[in-house]
Amino acid sequence: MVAIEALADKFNYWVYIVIMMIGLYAMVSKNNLIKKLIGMSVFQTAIILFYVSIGYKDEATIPILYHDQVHGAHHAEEGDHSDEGAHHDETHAMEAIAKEATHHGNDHAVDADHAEVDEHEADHVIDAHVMHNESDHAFEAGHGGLDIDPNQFENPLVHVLMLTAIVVGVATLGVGLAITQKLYGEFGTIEEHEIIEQLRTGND
Amino acid sequence: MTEQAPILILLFPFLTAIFVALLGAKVPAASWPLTIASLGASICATLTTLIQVLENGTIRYYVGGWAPPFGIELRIDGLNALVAVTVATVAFLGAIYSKDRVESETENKGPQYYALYLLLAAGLLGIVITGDAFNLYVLLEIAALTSYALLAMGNKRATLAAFKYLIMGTIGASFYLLGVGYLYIKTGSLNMVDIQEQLIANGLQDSSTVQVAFIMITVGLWVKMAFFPLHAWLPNSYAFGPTTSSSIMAPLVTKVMIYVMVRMVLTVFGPVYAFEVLDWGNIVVWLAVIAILAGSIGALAQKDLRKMLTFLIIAEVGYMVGGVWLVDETGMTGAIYHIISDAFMTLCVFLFAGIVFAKTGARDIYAVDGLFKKMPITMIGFIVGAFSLIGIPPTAGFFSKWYLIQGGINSGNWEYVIALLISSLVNAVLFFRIIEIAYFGKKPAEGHIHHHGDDHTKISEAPITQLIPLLGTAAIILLIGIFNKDLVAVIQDFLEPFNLVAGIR
Amino acid sequence: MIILIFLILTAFISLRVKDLLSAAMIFGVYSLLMCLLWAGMGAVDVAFTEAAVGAGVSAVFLISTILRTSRRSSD
Amino acid sequence: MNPAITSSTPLLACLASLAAVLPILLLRKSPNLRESATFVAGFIKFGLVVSMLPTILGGTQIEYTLWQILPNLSIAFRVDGLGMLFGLVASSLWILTSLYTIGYMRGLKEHSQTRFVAFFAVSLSATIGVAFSANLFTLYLFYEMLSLATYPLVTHHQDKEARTGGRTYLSYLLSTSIGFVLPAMIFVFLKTGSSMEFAEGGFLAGHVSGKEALILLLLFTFGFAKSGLMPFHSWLPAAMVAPTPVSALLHAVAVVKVGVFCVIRVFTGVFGLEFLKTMDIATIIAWAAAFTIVVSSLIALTQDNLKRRLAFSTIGQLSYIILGVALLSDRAVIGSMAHIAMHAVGKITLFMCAGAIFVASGKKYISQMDGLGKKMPITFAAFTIGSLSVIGLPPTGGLISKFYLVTGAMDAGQTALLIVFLVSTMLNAAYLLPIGYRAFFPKDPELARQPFSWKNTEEASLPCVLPLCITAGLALVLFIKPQFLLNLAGLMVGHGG
Amino acid sequence: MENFIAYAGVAILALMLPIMYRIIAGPTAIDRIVAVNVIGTKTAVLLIIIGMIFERVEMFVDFALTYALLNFIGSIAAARFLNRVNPTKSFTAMEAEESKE
Amino acid sequence: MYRLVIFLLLFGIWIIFSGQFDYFHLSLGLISCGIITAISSSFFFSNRSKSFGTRLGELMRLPGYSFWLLWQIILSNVHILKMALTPGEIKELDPSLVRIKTNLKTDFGKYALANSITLTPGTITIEIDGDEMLIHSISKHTAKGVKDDTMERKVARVFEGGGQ
Amino acid sequence: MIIDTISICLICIGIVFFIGGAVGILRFPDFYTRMHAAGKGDTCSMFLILLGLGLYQLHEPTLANFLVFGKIMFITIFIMVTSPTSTHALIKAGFEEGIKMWTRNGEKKGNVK
Amino acid sequence: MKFLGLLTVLITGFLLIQAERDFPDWGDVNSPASSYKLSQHYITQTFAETSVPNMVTAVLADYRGYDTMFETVVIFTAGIAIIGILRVFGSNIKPDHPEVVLTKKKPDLIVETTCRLLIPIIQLFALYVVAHGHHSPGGGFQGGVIFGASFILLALARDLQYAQQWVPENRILNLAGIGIFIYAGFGVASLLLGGNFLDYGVLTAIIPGDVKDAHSHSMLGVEIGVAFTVTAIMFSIYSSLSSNGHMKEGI
Repeated sequence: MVAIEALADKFNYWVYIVIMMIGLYAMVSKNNLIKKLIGMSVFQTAIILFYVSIGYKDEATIPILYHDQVHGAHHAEEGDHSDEGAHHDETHAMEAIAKEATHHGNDHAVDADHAEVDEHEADHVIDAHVMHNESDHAFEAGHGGLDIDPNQFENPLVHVLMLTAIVVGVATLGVGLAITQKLYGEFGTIEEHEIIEQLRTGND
Repeated sequence: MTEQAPILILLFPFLTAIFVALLGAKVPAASWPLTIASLGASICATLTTLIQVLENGTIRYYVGGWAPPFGIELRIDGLNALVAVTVATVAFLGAIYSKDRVESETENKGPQYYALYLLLAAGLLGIVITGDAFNLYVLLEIAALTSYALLAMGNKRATLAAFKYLIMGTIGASFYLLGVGYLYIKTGSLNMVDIQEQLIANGLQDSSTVQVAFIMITVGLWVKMAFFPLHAWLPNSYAFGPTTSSSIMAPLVTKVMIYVMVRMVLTVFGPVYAFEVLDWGNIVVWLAVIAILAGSIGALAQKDLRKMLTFLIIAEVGYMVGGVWLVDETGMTGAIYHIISDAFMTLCVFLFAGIVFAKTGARDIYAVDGLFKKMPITMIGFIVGAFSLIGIPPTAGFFSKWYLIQGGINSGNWEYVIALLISSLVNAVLFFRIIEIAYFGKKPAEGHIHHHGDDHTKISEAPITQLIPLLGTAAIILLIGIFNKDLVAVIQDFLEPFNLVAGIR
Repeated sequence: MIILIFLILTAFISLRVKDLLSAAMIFGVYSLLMCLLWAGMGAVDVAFTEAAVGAGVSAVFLISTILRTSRRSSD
Repeated sequence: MNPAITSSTPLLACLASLAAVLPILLLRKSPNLRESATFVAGFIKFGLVVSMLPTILGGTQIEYTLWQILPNLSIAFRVDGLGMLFGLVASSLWILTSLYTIGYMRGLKEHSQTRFVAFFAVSLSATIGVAFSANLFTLYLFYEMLSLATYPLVTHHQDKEARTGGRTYLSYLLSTSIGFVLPAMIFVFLKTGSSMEFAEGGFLAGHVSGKEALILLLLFTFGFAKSGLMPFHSWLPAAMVAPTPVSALLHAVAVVKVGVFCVIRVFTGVFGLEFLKTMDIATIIAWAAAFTIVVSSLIALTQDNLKRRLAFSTIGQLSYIILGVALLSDRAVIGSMAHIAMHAVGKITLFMCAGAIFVASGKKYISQMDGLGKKMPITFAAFTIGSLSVIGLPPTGGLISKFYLVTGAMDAGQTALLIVFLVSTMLNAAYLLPIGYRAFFPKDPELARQPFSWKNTEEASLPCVLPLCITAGLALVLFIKPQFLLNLAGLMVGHGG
Repeated sequence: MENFIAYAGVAILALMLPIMYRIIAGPTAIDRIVAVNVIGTKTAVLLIIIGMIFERVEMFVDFALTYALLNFIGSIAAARFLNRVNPTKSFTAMEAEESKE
Repeated sequence: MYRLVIFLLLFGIWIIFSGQFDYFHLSLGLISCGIITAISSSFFFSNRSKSFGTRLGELMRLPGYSFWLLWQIILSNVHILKMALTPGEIKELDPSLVRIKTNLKTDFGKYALANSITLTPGTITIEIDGDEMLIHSISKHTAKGVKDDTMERKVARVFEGGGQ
Repeated sequence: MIIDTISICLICIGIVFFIGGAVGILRFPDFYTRMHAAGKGDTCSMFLILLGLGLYQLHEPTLANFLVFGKIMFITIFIMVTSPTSTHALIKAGFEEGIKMWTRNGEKKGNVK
Repeated sequence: MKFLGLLTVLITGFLLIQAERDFPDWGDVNSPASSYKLSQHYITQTFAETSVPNMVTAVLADYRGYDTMFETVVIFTAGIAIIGILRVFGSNIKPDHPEVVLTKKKPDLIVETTCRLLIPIIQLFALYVVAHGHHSPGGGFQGGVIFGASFILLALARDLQYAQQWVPENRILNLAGIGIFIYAGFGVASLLLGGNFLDYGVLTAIIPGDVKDAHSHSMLGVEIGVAFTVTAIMFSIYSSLSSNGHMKEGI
């Protein structure tokens, strides 16, 4: 039972390992060059999956600020009275959350029962969604910053890293394919063992 | 502008590369001067940086103005500064050599070649100066992609080898990435120094994740540097790629990877963790011993000049990996010093191989037949490189071996010392075989029939653009040999805070 | 969970089929599922990129190469 | 510690011949100018060496540090008695050899003379460097330099034989120096942490355990394979392919003497005789040397090729020197050092004679030399004097050194080794004397009957003959006036001989 | 309602199973391509459903659109591929021959 | 003139995409639409001889056709559903190839017809070759349906200015 | 509420059609007939589901939601245009490749040219 | 080889699974990666510092802009590399390997018409993705790929020559280079204005608005640069690969 729980807890990690091993095996032992490249892509995506899994947080949303958070800030900067401003700008997303919260909670929806509109007196006043299950990590609410609970959003850093990794992956794939084509032009085959055979019997 | 020198190191080649790629389509002739100019500027920048480092200590350059854990920093201490100077210089010399060869060896793709060349240099320089673990990965991939392409421009064996390299290189880089991910999951940081601080602060010494991260990173880098059992991609690719490509890649790519390994061990994981907590130094030293012996034996078996040299690279990698894992300050000094000296040594012999190939069109070691008569200056350059690889004073190679052996004795790794000596002897055999052929000719005449003047083969001295880098390299080998004390002082200054002396193990 | 199992499945099949064209297309499905998974985990940008790259461009690249080389694979 | 002054003279003495390389290369078009450059350099060098002699004899050493190349370790020169002795021998004989070279090379119309002369000069630099080096590291540096610089000389003919010979030569020398000396040196460096400065009484005492000392001693002694100690001797006969001036220099002066010189340095400067006595490990070396002496003499007996016979003789003689040092008694050590000079003079005479014979008559084998003495009386007279010196018979300098060696062996109480000395002397006589004898008194009655007349002589050219006369003369002079040599040697063991 | 959408998503996902079977078994390459195409369009739908669940549909719509677009390009490319290769040497023909033997 | 229309059309699409109405984004939109109009406007409306009146007419008639088409699509799906869920052997399944001739002149008309045929019950266009269309039909019934020219007339009315 | 109901209905119908398509893809005898199931079932079900989802967005009739609805509709139109095209392209490719066609009266060659 | 591969894979897998037990739970908000100041700073401060709501874009183009510049370079490198490997210049066209038999390309009315209808819209959409990277997912890279895909679609629908009329080869490379120059230009501009490389804050001198706006607008500029490069290179790679380097006819 414990084992199953452990499995379920970290299923993503398990899967990433399995996929990665499939890819690795293909890279190492497939004969066909294109198969190797596909294996390589699989391998790289598995690593990306791993990274993305790191960034996941329960009950957090995508790392893009809510529309009203943004607008609230703008208003505050412009010096409007934030109470009105906030209400005025409350757009759909906010309401949807609030409304949803009155229904039964959904696993994935942001739990925003206690979303409340705070008013801060400082020169940058912002709408803040403070979660009721506020974590014990002190989050920074520096000057000029929004009061954003870090647990509300997912970790953007890993996403950034993985964007880069994907790009690198496709670049590598492209170069690999080009090399494959060149090899085919010279050997007439894309099976590695046949190429090696040709080289060995060799008219090089 | 001097405070901006760190970024300029890499901006020069990098921006020029793109410029060359664009301009090349219209004015191919402009590519080479631009390349040379930018690499020269890059050398100036590296030297400026080095001087600054020597004066003021570690430079921390915040790219984008964001303080380290948030932004990316370029962190330059004595180690990187030295390696950066080496990389820039080697690239510069290699570029000079390329001039006459590129057109004929790459099917008129000069501009593309130079663009890739500069990008490779930029990538390697970037790897050297960065202080961010992930940024390193990106630059690693730039360097790797350019290498694949530079090699694949060669003949069909090289193309196949380039493919193998692509697969292996991707595995290596991905392992590295995975290792960084494992570190990130435990520390939440990507900045090298910050990672170490977090590792210590959170007491992650026993964490299996960190252990696996360490294994992954090390193994990944081993693949990239062609450490013995993982070396399969190297010999053919360097031996059959265009000589211009292999004369920059052979010296630089593996060495920079070793630099990265040193950096990971020292700065990211910390020597205490790498050597004390994970006590597998001995295994690695044994692996290094096997690598050295295997490389040497492999080299003995080769008839192809450049292929022989590639096996030597494998042996040299063994030297350095072993040197790092000796867990001894002198050994580490030797390994780092060897990074620098080996870069130039390898460059020297590969340039020689390139010149011989250019002149004779033959690949095997008998191509050097009688070259002492025909190309005496070239041979002088080669002899310096060869002596250095053998380890004859006062060339740089002797001193690196000096420190390595000292480290080996200090730490009691006699097997390593013996392997090193055997390898030196094998090098001696290999190079004297070549020198012999160059001196005596392929079929030595019986008795006293003397060579008078040049034979029927019309081989004369190499053109000046090929001689300058060769002799320049030879001079540098001698210089860093003679002035090794100053170099070592910089390295030891760098190593001092890591406190390797104070009896780890 | 279903997606994850699908993922393993597609990865496996795309490396098993002997027709490279099929392999390329199935690889497309694989990266599509991957992208779905990431979208589900909230990594929108990553998923977006993967959608653009994995499904579209890299499949097209693979097909281009297969066109210029051979479509059969021995394993 | 002896008083010391700092002066750059040792460096200049070392560089004098190296500096000659450039003019030699530049003047390659006109042989006469080239040769004169060599001579100028040779005399400058000799002059420089001699100029230091009074200082040294006065008990003062001359020091000069060129460049600190490693932390705690520098390339430094120091001239002491032993170095002075060796330097004198080497630099003086270089002049003679140069002269001889002219005669030999031009006589045979050898090719690539410029290269030859240039590398000759480099070798001499290295030799003097070895002689004057102040520490183990500098010693090693010049040792390697010498190995490499002599390679083109050994393989000068560039034919198949030269190739094999050169291969053997270099592989022995390099492999032993890299394989044995280098690690030993690094180990010493690590153990002492010092600059490895040679010191009277050694610097190793108290730093190493007995076992380590033994290993080190073996590594050093066999590592300096130039000393020709068995089993690392076979490079020497192999190197006989070289032109004779090279063999002469190689076997008499530069290379082999560098080997034994290094061994002496190690014994006296690194370990220190006292330390070795307490450790009681030198006996192994002594027995190895004794073995070498006997075996090489026996081999020499069987050789027909003159140069090969001389080569094996050299191996044996070198082992005298090593044996003498390994005996560890003061007199024996002095004898060893003196033997460097004595043997050098004697052996170079022999080799020059061999070369002169080859130049004049083209004969290489002893069996062909019957009655040759009548055609080349001067040469063979010199040969005989050289033989006497090598054997150690009066009226030659060889007697002096042998006397010291034998008495040293008595001091050390090594009766068995004493017997080795005596037996080997007999053997020496057995393989050297018959040559001269047969030349003058051929077995073949027909040859014997030919009357001697100065008109019939077919001596080699003057540059060939003159040097060997001078060396033969030197051998005689040294019998009469050995004192300053012994003084120099005595400086090393603490009392003026 | 939210739950309903989630269930709808699960249902669509589950219905991919038979299509997946076609991908695995699909006798010819083109069968597989068709199945891939179908999965592609369904993914676009699923993406919007995920957006709904996250309450951030506006963020996911672009994404679905991209998906549909590139999926289209993929299948066109495959179709063009099949058009270009010589029918007599095509894989299907060879495969059929092989299966006969 | 056409360019302006295209520009406006694109800008409309941009507005739908964007959803941001501040000046900054609107100006970005204007620039983007300008770029696209500049480089790719020739892809739209290949036949530029038509007057705007006709175009407008086409636009007016399009919704009607679309709804009809939608209905047809749903019918076709019901058809597929019925067939797919028939237990046992599928009786109705009787594929055949049908070749028909169209009287449509314009390429776009043919295109619209072909796509409509593909979307409607049981038929898929395989090839258009001049006037002829090769159609794959899944059952007898649909094969018959394809031969009758209701759809063709509707298409013609929309895209080729009313009737044959 | 009404909008919710309508959208639920639409989604359900869409899923049912999708089931049809899926089963069709599974059961139909040859490539051409499967293409029918795929092309049509797919398009229609997607259309309906997206319509449902779009309508659900509209239960708060704000401008932003209208735009989202517009976008979803745009996707729908997009797929409605591309789907028959790709169906056509694929079936043509299959036809030209010479895939055999299943008929009631036994098999016959697909490529009738 | 197979066995060796399997062994490697198993060992690696075993290692990774070993470490996996030590991981924080999936989705745990208290895991180091989530609770460390790094990611928290990005989440809480991004908007205040750069006024970009999409944190990913902000981190991508600003905090880690250096990375992204090289990411663009990676793409550029791949493009140049593929040209270097495959491209055949001049008239010496290497024929395909004899086993590759390709039929002449036939135009297809339906596909062509659809593509004509779609391409401008796709391009517009691509630009939209680039322009709105600040507010919704997307940005230079994704937009660039989509834009490139539109050209690929054109080449697929007609043929490669036709697409090359729109984007000739040399112009592609120029476009790619210009993209990187735009990106690096922002960096160099900030160098010249006295800041560090890619320090957009100092660009207030030439970009209207306050520091935040400078960041935000520079990011847009940078994204445009990325989009240029990616567009060009994606199409370039496609044309090289599908025509075996002679750029005559593709798929």
